[in-house]
Amino acid sequence: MATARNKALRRQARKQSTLQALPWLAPALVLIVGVVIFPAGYMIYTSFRDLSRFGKDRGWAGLDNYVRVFGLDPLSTVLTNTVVWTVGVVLATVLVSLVLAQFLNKRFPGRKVLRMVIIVPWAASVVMTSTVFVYGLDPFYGIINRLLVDVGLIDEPYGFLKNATSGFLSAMAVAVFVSVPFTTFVVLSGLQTIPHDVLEAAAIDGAGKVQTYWRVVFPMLRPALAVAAIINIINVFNSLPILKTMTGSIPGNDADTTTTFMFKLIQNDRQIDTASALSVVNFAVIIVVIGVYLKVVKPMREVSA
Amino acid sequence: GSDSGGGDGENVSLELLVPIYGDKTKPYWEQLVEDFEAENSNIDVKLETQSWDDIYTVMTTKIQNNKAPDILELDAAGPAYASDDLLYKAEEIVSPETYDDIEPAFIDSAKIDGQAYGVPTVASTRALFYNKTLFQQAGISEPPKTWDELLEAAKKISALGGGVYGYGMPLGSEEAQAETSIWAYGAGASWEQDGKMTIDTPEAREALTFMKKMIDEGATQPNPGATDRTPLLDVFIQGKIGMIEGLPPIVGQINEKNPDLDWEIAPSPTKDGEPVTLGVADYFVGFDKDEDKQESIAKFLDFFYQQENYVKFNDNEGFIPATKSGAEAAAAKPELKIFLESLPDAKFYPATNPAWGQTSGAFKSDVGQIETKSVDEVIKSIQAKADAEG
Amino acid sequence: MATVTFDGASRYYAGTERPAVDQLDLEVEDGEFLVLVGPSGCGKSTTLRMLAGLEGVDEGAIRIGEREVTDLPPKDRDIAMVFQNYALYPHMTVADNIGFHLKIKKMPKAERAERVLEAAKLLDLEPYLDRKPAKLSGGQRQRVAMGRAIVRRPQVFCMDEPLSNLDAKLRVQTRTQIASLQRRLGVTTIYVTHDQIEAMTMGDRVAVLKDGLLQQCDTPMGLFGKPKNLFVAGFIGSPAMNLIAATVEGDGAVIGGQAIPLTPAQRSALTSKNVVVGIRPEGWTLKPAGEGVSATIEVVEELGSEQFLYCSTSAPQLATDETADTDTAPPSITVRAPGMSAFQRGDKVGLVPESGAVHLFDAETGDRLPD
Amino acid sequence: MATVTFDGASRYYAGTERPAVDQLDLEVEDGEFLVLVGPSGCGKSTTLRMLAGLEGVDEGAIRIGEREVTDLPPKDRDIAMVFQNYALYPHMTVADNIGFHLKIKKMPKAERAERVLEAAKLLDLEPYLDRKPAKLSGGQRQRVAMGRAIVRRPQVFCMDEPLSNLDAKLRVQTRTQIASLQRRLGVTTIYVTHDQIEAMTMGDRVAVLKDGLLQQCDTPMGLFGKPKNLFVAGFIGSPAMNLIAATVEGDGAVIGGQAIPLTPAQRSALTSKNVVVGIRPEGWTLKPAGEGVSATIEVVEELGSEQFLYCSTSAPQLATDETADTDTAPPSITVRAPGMSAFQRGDKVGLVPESGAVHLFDAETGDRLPD
Amino acid sequence: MSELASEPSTRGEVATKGAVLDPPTTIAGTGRATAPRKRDRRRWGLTIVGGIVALVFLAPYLIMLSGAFKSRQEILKVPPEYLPTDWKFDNFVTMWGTPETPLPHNLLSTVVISLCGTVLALLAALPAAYYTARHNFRLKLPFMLLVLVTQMLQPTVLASGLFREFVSLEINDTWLAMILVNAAFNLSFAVWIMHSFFATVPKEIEEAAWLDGCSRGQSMRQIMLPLVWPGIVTAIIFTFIACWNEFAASLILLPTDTNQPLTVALTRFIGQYESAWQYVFAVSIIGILPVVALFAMIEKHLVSGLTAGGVK
Ligand SMILES: Nc1ncnc2c1ncn2[C@@H]1O[C@H](COP(=O)(O)OP(=O)(O)OP(=O)(O)O)[C@@H](O)[C@H]1O
Ligand SMILES: Nc1ncnc2c1ncn2[C@@H]1O[C@H](COP(=O)(O)OP(=O)(O)OP(=O)(O)O)[C@@H](O)[C@H]1O
Ligand SMILES: [Mg+2]
Ligand SMILES: [Mg+2]
Repeated sequence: MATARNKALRRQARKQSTLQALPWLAPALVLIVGVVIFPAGYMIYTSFRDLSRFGKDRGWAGLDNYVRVFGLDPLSTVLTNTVVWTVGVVLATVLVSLVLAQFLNKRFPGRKVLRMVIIVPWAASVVMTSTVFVYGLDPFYGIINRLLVDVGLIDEPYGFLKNATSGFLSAMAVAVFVSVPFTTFVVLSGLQTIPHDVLEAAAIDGAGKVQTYWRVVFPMLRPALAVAAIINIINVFNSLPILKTMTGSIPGNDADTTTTFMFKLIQNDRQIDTASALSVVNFAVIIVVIGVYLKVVKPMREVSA
Repeated sequence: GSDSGGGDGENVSLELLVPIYGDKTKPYWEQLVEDFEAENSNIDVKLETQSWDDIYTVMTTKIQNNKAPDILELDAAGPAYASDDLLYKAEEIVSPETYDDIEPAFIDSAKIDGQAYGVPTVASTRALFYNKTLFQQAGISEPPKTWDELLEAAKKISALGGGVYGYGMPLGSEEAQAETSIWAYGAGASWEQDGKMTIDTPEAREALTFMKKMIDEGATQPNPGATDRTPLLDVFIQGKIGMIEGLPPIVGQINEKNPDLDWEIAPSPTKDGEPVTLGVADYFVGFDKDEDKQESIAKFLDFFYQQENYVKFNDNEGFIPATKSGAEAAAAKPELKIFLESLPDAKFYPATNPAWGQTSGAFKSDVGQIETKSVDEVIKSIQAKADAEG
Repeated sequence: MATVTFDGASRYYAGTERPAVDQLDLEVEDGEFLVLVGPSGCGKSTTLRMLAGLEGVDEGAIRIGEREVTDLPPKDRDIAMVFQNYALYPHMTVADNIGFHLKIKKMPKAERAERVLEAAKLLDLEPYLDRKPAKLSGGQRQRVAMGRAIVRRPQVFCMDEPLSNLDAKLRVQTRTQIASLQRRLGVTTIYVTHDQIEAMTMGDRVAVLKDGLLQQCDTPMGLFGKPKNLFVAGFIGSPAMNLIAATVEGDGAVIGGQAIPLTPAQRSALTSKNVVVGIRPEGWTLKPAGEGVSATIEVVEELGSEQFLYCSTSAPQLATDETADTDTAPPSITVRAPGMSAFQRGDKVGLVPESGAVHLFDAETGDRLPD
Repeated sequence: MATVTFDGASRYYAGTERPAVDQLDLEVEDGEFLVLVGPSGCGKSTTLRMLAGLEGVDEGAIRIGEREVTDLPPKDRDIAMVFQNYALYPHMTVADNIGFHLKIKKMPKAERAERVLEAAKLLDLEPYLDRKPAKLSGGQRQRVAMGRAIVRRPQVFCMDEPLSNLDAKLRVQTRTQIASLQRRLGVTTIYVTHDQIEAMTMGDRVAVLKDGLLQQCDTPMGLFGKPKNLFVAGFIGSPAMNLIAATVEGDGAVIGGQAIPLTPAQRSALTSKNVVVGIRPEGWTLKPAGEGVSATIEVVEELGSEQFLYCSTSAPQLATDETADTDTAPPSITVRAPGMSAFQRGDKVGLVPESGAVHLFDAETGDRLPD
Repeated sequence: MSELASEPSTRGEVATKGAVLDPPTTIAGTGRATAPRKRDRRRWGLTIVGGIVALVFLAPYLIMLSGAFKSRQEILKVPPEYLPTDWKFDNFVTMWGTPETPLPHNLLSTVVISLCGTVLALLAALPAAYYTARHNFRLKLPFMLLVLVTQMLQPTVLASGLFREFVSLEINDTWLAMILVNAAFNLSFAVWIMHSFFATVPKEIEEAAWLDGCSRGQSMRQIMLPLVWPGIVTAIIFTFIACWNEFAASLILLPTDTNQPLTVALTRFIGQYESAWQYVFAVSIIGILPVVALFAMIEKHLVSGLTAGGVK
């Protein structure tokens, strides 16, 4: 009887609090619904329309666009690339950031300056950063290429961005390069919220640096890290500028992710409607990816709860 | 909206969207608009400029949302909007005098079913730029006229070593269709027949095969498949490339960036020396949005085509004028000589075919693959994309 | 296991002028149970933290056994500590909190679980093993902190008020268990407490700290029976010893008309005519009014098992620093009476110090006069 | 100021089966000082938090004065609370912590500073007013938490073990000050403590909680003298009452060969032949061996002012839950003796219950038998 | 450097304020002359490592910087020079007057849009982040996911729909439009970041504030905000940078050149056959500087063991 009473009470309490939540969530909801939901709906709508090459709406298309998307030859290559791209970049970013944040959290002369330096790749627009890399990696007038030759790492300038494999890898490196600052700072500020006394307790319990890190610091960093990872997954998955500038001139789709592929569908193939369908598919894929991630990592589970 | 439109006293607003050729483009249009508005107080011209990179994206959005500009300058993709019934006819947006002044060849190049929809603004043809210093070093006396001569000369220059390459072949996505067309036209190919895109033809195969041979035999710069045109031209300007297909504005660039370069222009080499080259023109089109702005549009375009304004525009951008009067003025300039001469032999893209856009895209994204794949495979995939439903 | 030696160890916190622990010299025997007491803020926790390596030693040295540990990191000192503020791992369950050290030491899982369960049983924590600390009550959290220490077999136990949030019953029970565990393992233990009973019953010796300075370190009975100075006298024992100002007249010190004889040794040790007479609440015999120091009962505090009478007399207690500010009546004398006695507010009684229950201190220096 | 009424108030925490507070009915008079005691985890803090509005009330209602506050947000209840874990504002100085409420209430700065200083003096916190909590000792932090409450003039004070980390002397002093402050302001107060002395001396009434259920709420003496059931009997008083299982034979209950007479009312209230006899440590008279229950002293705990003798007898105490698991000898009987007595381990004595010191309980239900 | 100078005065503080993983060990404050010196040497070692890290992160921007000072002739020289032979300092001057784009307007545009967008995003995100961190309600997870989902959409793809929407609302081609877009696009990250920080503040501290008579708003302002400041600063920087560099939507929604932000203005330097790289680089540098300056201003708030000593 007690449990039945209990349940009924709890249900009632919960319903109440959802209503109570509304005023707190309202501003965010208004913005989201007002600015994102409409165009998103429009994107989905477009994916069911038949558009001319120039964008003129010629009526209902049913599932034609989707059929076409799944009939695209390079789709499997592109999907594989997308997975490699997202997983590779995010993992590398997180790893580098963890190390870097740890380093930046130490006290040493010049730390403040270093922190400011590290923010630069974040502050610079991604397009510009990749443009500089394109410029620097050019086999003819690229300064990075010259530097590599001058220090003897390579014998002659190499066309890093001239073939799919090395171009894709270079783009991944740049993607890591531009994602690291943000991730580092999230981790860094996460580190600040870890109570010092718990670290003392770990020291007393005989944990060395490494053990303290993995067993105490890291788990307590998890909420911050999980958020940083989510943001990175989404950003990296959706990242257009890096690949567009760096591998855009490489023929074929060997260096394309779904995002750049979609872009090429619009730009080169003038298939606006197919591209819309692809972007809906793209959206579905990222939702699945994030869903899996949430399921596995459970970032909403707070440390102390 | 007003019904009578354009008439004096009625206020009309015109949206003008133009791409940026170089650093003089925007100031030119701003000045022109100002001058025009001073003369036509009732017409308000809203100028929007976009980079060539972005203008297609912007246009797509505008069309999708029925917000096309009133006047648009674009490459041959401009007149193609007519296939969606969006445009005024060419003779509706300029006065008859202006229309008559335009080289018929250019007008013809953008006709759909015999009807012109775009008024050409500038034109260009391609010609072979070559580095005389490198030619000397490699012991070449004459610029090549045929493919075989080209191959031989290029190989000689490449053999000089030291980061110097014989022929610059940009097959990266920036403008692969241009380089391919020059070669294919040089073998007598044609991209369109009876409204259908014809990519997979024996002539085109021959051209692609020879291009591949150039690559394979080291006559070109490395990785032509992923090399874009603009950066490669810069390399030529820096004296590291023996020969490259270029167009009129390059002349000005060379003078500005590396005046010391010892260079010369020759007609594009072809398979067996027949003179033919690629011609390209950009166009003004007017969008028919049932708003009766036609008269105002015509007023503006007429103003643009006034000799003084028009010549200045061409001088700025370094192109060949598309009007008869303009051509006369241009003939005075020696650096345009070769281009003007090749004009009669110029062959244009089949740009008004609705499928050209995607075909050109297919060239951009696929043709560079001849570096690694077989010509057969590449050409078939391009043909397939060209045939895709729009 | 090991002795612990503080050798003139001092600790300055940033931004404070006085050291929190001032040249502490203290030797704790191997296997000894040392209780550390002192007023709030006197440096008890700091002392433990210095020993554990959590605070730097600004001066002097600390040794565990033969080994100088002054600059050793905490993890190499093999000290188990119960933190005053618990410092639980918020992301771990109770079981993981308790078993963390064993995990670090790579103890096999089964054995670990067993040890954790054992500790949890000892502390009544079994039902909570799977909870995270945030879902525990205050006392339960404290017990987890305790459990984290007692699963270990360290060289030294440091316990900082480990039972302060437990109810009396559980506290007695846990106190007994800690004592027996400590005796069984023979681990040198330093134990901070504010509980007089704990201090008196658990420790082999008790060290009294004040303002970072060690006042006295002795067996509980030594401390209780022969406090070395006024501070220790007033601090040890609850309710506190009555400290009554007196002047020396002839051979004795006079309080409320009653003379308390002084020995020649005491007299010669005096630096002035002023002495302080200390008598604990249980050091008085209650007589009918007229005998001894005449007193009026002001407050009766009934604890059931005993009563405390707060009496106003003509020989009021020494005003201590803390009460000096409040403009209330001079502090009354506390007298213990049997529980449920019939004393009432306003009753007049006579107070006679029991023989042997009198402590004498020099009023100037605060030092105890020789017996 | 206001009465406080719990009207069948319950609280369930998510993920637990049993309520932490179960249908609590309790009425606190206007200006009353109610002490809440109970074993760790019994729901004391939860009760305070419900009253303060920090935990939802899943069932029942809470009223302050005439006003139902069950759904009122905390800030509108005008309650000052000392949190068990202090909950200081880490980014504010001690002065700001203490004065925060006054600031919120827009009290002029000068007046605020004065009130803060007053509270700080009361709590010996003056030297620390400019420090942040992180730089304070445990006891100092607790005093800040206390200070935050006592600067206020609220309708209700809720204090959750506010003195647990203070030394005995300061605790007595603060306890007295709280009591006098409370009396002066007449603020209804609910006070959680684990300290028996605090419970017995401070409260007008004491409420005993166990597993979320109210066991008894009475004056300290009522609770001590007439515990309503075995739990209360064992919980109140330290050391705890000796609870000895006995069987009814004839008119009396027999322990260790000694018969304790039962009244007819008691006999008729019995549900079985088994009773429990409760005698507090101070309820025994120590006689030479031979008289009364014969006992052997196992442990002597000397507190200076008194002694506790743990004696093994033929009438061992009831094994309580906590000790049931440990396979030690059956729990011994605790007897109080005067401090510094000469008892030694191994001495044989006789224990005779004092008249009037015997409590009788039904062994089945645990309820007290009528007197 | 100034950090180092202030070091000796902070006696034992090093121990409590040290890095998270620095062993909270025997860092003596006074007395022992040797210890600090040993430590100093180690810290200078870190500085060297830091220098290398800094170089790696700066490398592309050094290229950019060097390029920004090069002349038109030199910037595409083959082979390239590391540094300009002819330093064109006036690139930074002339670019403001370049005919291609009204840079002062664009800079203003970027500043206004970024500032307002950041403020708006934060204002909307704060209550949501706070509430979701503190309360459990049935629609919490769905809400958090909805917020996240909005971020999974490509701005490029959404631009078209936004264009349609804003045209019909008649706020197309206004700063307001871009402020709304930026706020909405960055809202979710701000919510998620701040949510994770709010969750780390012990709830009792806030409860104490309520009992002290704070309304929710007051306790938010006076207690919560100071305590989660590092998280808020992270969110501010993140949002601000994202707004600052937004391109895809601005391109479509802001056709008028004086309304456009720097990112779009930059494309004006990219012509059909040649680009003014020296200007592109110079403008990019100008674009980076304010962000770095902003960061320098609020960086110190990222570091602070704020919640220490609050609860036991
Ligand atoms: N947030 C929570 N979630 C689930 N259970 C809880 C939570 N907080 C407390 N409890 C449980 O509720 C019970 C009552 O807790 P409460 O804090 O009221 O105990 P208490 O009487 O104050 O104990 P103590 O004296 O140890 O502080 C305990 O068993 C505890 O484990
Ligand atoms: N981090 C710190 N910075 C500055 N002073 C401190 C710091 N920690 C403690 N102190 C001060 O040092 C003195 C000793 O503190 P300590 O914690 O050792 O006291 P304690 O004896 O444990 O007191 P309590 O019984 O109240 O816990 C106190 O006056 C305290 O204010
Ligand atoms: Mg302490
Ligand atoms: Mg509690």
